[in-house]
Amino acid sequence: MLVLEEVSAAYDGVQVLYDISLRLEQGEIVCVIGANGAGKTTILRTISGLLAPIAGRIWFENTRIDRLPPHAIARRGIAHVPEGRRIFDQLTVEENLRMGAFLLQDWHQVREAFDHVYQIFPILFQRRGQRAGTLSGGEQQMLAIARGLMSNPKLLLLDEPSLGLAPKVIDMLFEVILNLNRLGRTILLVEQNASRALEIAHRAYVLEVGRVTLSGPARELQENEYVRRAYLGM
Amino acid sequence: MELFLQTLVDGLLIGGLIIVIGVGFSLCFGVMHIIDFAVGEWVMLGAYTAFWMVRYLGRDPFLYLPVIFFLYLAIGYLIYPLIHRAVSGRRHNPALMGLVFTFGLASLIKGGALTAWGFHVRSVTTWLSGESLALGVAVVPALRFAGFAFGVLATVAFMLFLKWSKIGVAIRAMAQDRVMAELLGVDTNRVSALVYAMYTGLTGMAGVLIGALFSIHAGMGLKYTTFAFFVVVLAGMGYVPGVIPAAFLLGLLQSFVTVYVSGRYTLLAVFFVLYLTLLVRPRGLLGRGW
Amino acid sequence: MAVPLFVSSFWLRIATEVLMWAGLAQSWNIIGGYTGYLSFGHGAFFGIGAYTTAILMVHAGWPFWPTLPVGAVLSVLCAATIGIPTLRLRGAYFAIATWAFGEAVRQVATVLEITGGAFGMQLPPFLNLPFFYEAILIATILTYLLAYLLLERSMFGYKLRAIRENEIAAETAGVDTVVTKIEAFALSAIPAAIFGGLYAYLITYIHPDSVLGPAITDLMVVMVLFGGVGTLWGPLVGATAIQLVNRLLWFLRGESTLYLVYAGVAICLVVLFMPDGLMGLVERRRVLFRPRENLKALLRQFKL
Amino acid sequence: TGAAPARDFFKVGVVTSLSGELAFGGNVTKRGYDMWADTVNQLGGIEIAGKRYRVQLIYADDQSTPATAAVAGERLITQEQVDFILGPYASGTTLALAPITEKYKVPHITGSAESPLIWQRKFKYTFGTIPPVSINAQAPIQTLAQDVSPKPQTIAILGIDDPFSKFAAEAFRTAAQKFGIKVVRYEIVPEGSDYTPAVSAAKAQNPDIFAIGSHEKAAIEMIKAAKELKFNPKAFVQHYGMTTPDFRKGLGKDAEYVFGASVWTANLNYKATILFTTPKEYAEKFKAKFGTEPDYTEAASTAAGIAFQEALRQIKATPPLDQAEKDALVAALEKLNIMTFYGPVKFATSGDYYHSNAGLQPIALQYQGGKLVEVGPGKLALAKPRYPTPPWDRR
Amino acid sequence: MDMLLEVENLKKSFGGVQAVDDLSFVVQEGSITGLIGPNGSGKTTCFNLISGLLRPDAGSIRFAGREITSLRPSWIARLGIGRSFQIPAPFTRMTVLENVMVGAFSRTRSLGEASRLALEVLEFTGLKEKRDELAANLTTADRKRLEVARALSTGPRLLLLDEVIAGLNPTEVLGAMELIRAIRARGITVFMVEHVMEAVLPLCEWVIVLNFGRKIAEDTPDRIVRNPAVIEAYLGERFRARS
Ligand SMILES: Nc1ncnc2c1ncn2[C@@H]1O[C@H](COP(=O)(O)OP(=O)(O)OP(=O)(O)O)[C@@H](O)[C@H]1O
Ligand SMILES: Nc1ncnc2c1ncn2[C@@H]1O[C@H](COP(=O)(O)OP(=O)(O)OP(=O)(O)O)[C@@H](O)[C@H]1O
Ligand SMILES: [Mg+2]
Ligand SMILES: [Mg+2]
Repeated sequence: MLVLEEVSAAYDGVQVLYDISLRLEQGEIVCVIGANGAGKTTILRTISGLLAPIAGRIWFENTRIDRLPPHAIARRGIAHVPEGRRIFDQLTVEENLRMGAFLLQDWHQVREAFDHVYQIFPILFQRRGQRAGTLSGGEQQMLAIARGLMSNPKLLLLDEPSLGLAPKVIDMLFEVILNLNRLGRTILLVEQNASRALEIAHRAYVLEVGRVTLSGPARELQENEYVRRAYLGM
Repeated sequence: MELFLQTLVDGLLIGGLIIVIGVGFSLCFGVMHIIDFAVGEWVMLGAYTAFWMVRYLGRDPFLYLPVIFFLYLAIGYLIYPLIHRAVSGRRHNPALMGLVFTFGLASLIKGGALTAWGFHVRSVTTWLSGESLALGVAVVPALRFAGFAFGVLATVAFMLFLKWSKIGVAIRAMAQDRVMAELLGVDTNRVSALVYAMYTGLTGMAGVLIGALFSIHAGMGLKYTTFAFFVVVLAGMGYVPGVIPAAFLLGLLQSFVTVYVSGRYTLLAVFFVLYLTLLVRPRGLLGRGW
Repeated sequence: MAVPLFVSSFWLRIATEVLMWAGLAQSWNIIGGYTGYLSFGHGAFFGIGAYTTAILMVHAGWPFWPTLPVGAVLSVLCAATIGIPTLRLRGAYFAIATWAFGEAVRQVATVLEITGGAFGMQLPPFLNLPFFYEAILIATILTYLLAYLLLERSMFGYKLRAIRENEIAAETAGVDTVVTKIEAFALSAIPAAIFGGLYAYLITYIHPDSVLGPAITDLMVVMVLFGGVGTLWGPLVGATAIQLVNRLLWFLRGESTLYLVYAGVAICLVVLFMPDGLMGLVERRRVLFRPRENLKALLRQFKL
Repeated sequence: TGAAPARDFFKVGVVTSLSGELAFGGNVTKRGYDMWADTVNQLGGIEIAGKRYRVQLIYADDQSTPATAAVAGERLITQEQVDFILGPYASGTTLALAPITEKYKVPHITGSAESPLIWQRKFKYTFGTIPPVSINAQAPIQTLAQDVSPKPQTIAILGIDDPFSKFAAEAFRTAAQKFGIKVVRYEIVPEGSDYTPAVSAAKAQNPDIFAIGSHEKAAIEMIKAAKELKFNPKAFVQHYGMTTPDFRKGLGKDAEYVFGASVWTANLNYKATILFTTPKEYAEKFKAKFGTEPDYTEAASTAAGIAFQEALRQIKATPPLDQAEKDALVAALEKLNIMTFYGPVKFATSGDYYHSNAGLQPIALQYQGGKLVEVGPGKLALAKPRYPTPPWDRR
Repeated sequence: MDMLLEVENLKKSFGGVQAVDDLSFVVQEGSITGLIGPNGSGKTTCFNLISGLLRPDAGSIRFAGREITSLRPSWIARLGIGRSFQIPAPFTRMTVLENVMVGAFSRTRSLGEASRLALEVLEFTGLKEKRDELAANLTTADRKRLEVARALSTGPRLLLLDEVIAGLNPTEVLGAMELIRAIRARGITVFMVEHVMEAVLPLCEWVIVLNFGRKIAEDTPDRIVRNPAVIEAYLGERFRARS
């Protein structure tokens, strides 16, 4: 479904990704783990078009999408829930969600999407008229994910969704991710919380200083001695 | 008392017209952080366009309001990519580069108008010119009232559009986080161009009314640039609803200072209030600007 | 220093003008270029200088020279007054505030009695062109010397550039950014005022539109942009090029209000395609000829 | 400056605004100067002691700024070595040029600048053919005070803050005081402001006369505002502004009944001998050449050339002029007293208006039936002033 | 040891978000103290309050016994608090040396002296070789070094380091730890925000833990990693298993 071929990326001439190759099949949860600053976020930014790769190709459903502007990539069915929530805090919860459904043309579809996310996150329904900036951190994270779901994307890119959330909320969050996947969503998950991520993922990549150093089924990586030491703290 | 009321009415009526300029300008600033030095020149161009259309096609200038709106909408849409280039890319101070660019644009438009149309003073007459309504003891010039009504209606329509339409929500979202809006599928460049185009369209239309009310000449823009600046600072930069009280304040300030102090001190009073605002409430009267 | 005697007084006048604009452009460059805060009302300081000289000479009977420092001091005070509220804010506020200040000063000059209001003022004529040439030459040299010593060769210049690059970081590195910016703004007002005084005495007639009109600021901005923002020689290059072209076009006639169009197009093009001005082109060449750095950058880029 | 090379024609420098804000007016003076030079040259040139010398006009644009006017003067005098200079349209540029002509001792006549400030400085080498606005703006007030009944009792004056308009407003006030009309409001407002509040304030005083000291643009806006406010004084008074075509076009039928002033119209019956015999002849030739009717500025500019021509003839100077001849030319101009199609030209040699044309009589005008008609003062009237002005809806 | 920095009942909110909530702690002179906590728990905000970039809503900050609450950042810098930025903010169009000289000017007015001081700091931070590079051309690791160098150039008594280790590879991390120890050896107190526990635990003598803007614990590193509240809020269950 999504294929990265030897992708390299740089900020202001400083290279941070080196020849990243990565692939995602329909219906998979794939997670990328790695240290702070390894370049996980950068991978997602390159996929969603926020950063043009300096080399390499990206394919989504057999069409090349590197070089496309982000909105065009979003139009093809990739939703990026970025690091740090980035909700529109002056807008109400409902308006935030409507922005999520920006690409939907049909009024019925929008209604359905609303019903769907309110069903997943009932708390958002209660808060629908509230200015998003006044939500608690956890609620904001849920809103950010819900907003990403509104466009009914084929592929969901999640960047550290558990960041700053209370453990209870994190548990629920991973539950939601699993559920989404069961409903057929393909998910690329970037997480600091490697152990939790590996638990729900099918496959995983380990990123170190901009390079993929290990990859394979999540189960195998969980057993891998190096991974256990470096990322799972065992 | 009669004079007081008349002054009040004069001030409010002019304020209503200034709103139109302020709203587009403020939005343009709020969403794209572009301060358009050419705002007055768009007013001037709108006025001239109405003049030439009346000259060659006859009929009432008000008939051409929609035509002029779409004409300047198109022009703004076409110009925006240049502005975008000026404010993006690897420039040292993108926001200020935009300021300088529109500064150049203003000079270009003004010089072009002077060269093409000379220093003649033109005026257009509408079916409302010279008519007036009585409001108690005060006289309400019909044309001014039409301008006022237009200003208020255009602004209300515009605010409703921002509040309820899909693009409107996208515009407000973009004002907060452009990148996120882009990730959600908003073609931010196109929407920016659209915002800029709406601003030029609205301002061009305001120009028609202003041209009908006053006279039309190439140098008329400067004053409206002053007004637009004053209004956005007072409103709080980029805070669109603040434009309404700010514009009325400006209108009233003008009429009261002219009548009760002296017309010579009107602009000075405006500048003084601007300075005071920057000094004590830099984020606008309502403290909502950025 | 000596006036080239063989030069006709016409050309001497042109040279005087070019020098004056070079100095004025540099004065704008101090705040707009080195500090990164665009002053769109810089012409006001020029006008304040011009009016101070005129008022003191006409109404108080002062001799010429002592009027110049008075104008400079007044301009510095005005700069501080404008700078204190606005230099705390974002650059856009400063741009608007200075613009409003420029317009306000023009209004004041039009309203007051002492400035002759809309009638303007006539100064005692002293039509000794070589005198003005020398005076303006000295003033310009001093302006550039000041810029060189203060901005390129002292702590102050480093602080200004740090502010331009990243104000918050500058602040935490111990630069009192507000004070430094106000100092820079006040400093930039001094040459402008001095040239204003010299100009008033040279032309002998001043009017709010002629010494406080927006055209003065416009020209300063265009010259600096064209030459190269925030460089020592940019303003000189820009002012010379533009003033000479302007006079040449004038000399060859065929000119009309199109000069506004030219200025506008020039600004737009420079912003779009040559944001570093003429000096930028020179710089870029120099960079091209730094083989070692370029090679290193290339190697890094291709991770060889 | 050294001696100019020998030539058989006069080099005449012209400094005026061909670009910049005053380009419109600058071109008006240019037409007047061209009219003079072309007519003279058609006749073979200026006749001096039996020989004819052609004139060559050399233009230098002052870009509507004083600084450029000074450079322009410098260029014409030192580079082109002109014999004398015809001056700019506006007072500001004239005030920057005059010190230059003074320095090089070159005679200079302006056919347009009319600010009293120019004459206060008493420049020896500078002359002007138009009387200062302070004198001639009084004409309509005088007419209203003396030639209509019942005599208006009160006046409100609204002036614009530029030298020309402010002097006009002051002239209205002086005249009103002189003729016993009470000034109930006197206000100067800046150019380009919204005039409605100021007009409202004037209306609140309910004056008989509403006088507007301004160029045509502001006059149009103020009269429009008056109409909208249903302000209906017995007379609207303006001065030069109302004589321009823009004024007429801008106001349409609302221009009707407005009073104004001028120093020259094509209907006057002056009899002259030099170049043109009557105002009518001038107007016809002018129209044939430029396709428009001449106004007083064009006439005055042509008259400036005629003044030089006459003075040169009197002193019998031939080109190129040396310094002695230039000084003699100035002396001759000071003594000049001639009748032209433009009226008498005689430069004052004392008083507040030193070297301005003291020979002319200002005329009061009024729009009647879409035409400008001479209505006073006194014997100068070719028609009766229409007074009072009827209400707006009955015009 | 003396208390170099004392923070009392500090509060700061942004709109609805209470970023720092009634926070009190002290930093001992001569120590290396760590500030940790989940993302968004208010660590950077806390640094911004101390260095004067933000004004607290309430509370007080004392430095070396002197009240510094709400002083201008440049004053605070000159009083002896240097700081680095989480996202490096070099003066991009100036050289490395010039970047550091800007800070050195708060110690001297002379150009020569400033450049001598700056060179010394560059030598110390290992950037001397790159002194003539434009800051824009530095790599991430060098940018972080430059952050530290610039913060040191003002001659601080207290250095606030905001995630200078994050983003470095393992060898670079060791180098950075070396540098931080050397800084302390010069008598400069270090107060650092860091997520990289591999660096925080060996370096710091004392660790303060924030969550939702509140202090939930402070202790020595070996006890912090066993603190249930910290594990719950920040380190996670897995960390307990490891230690
Ligand atoms: N906008 C930027 N400009 C310059 N450098 C950047 C930028 N964003 C990230 N970097 C650098 O790129 C490298 C990779 O960053 P990235 O954000 O992809 O890491 P990450 O793996 O997502 O880390 P984290 O776990 O902290 O989110 C880091 O060294 C970072 O400093
Ligand atoms: N300028 C600001 N305006 C609004 N909210 C802010 C601002 N700065 C910080 N915040 C909010 O305050 C909270 C604390 O942020 P802070 O940057 O201090 O976190 P942190 O502990 O440094 O996190 P990290 O480890 O991710 O750097 C966050 O919720 C953040 O969104
Ligand atoms: Mg990341
Ligand atoms: Mg932080």
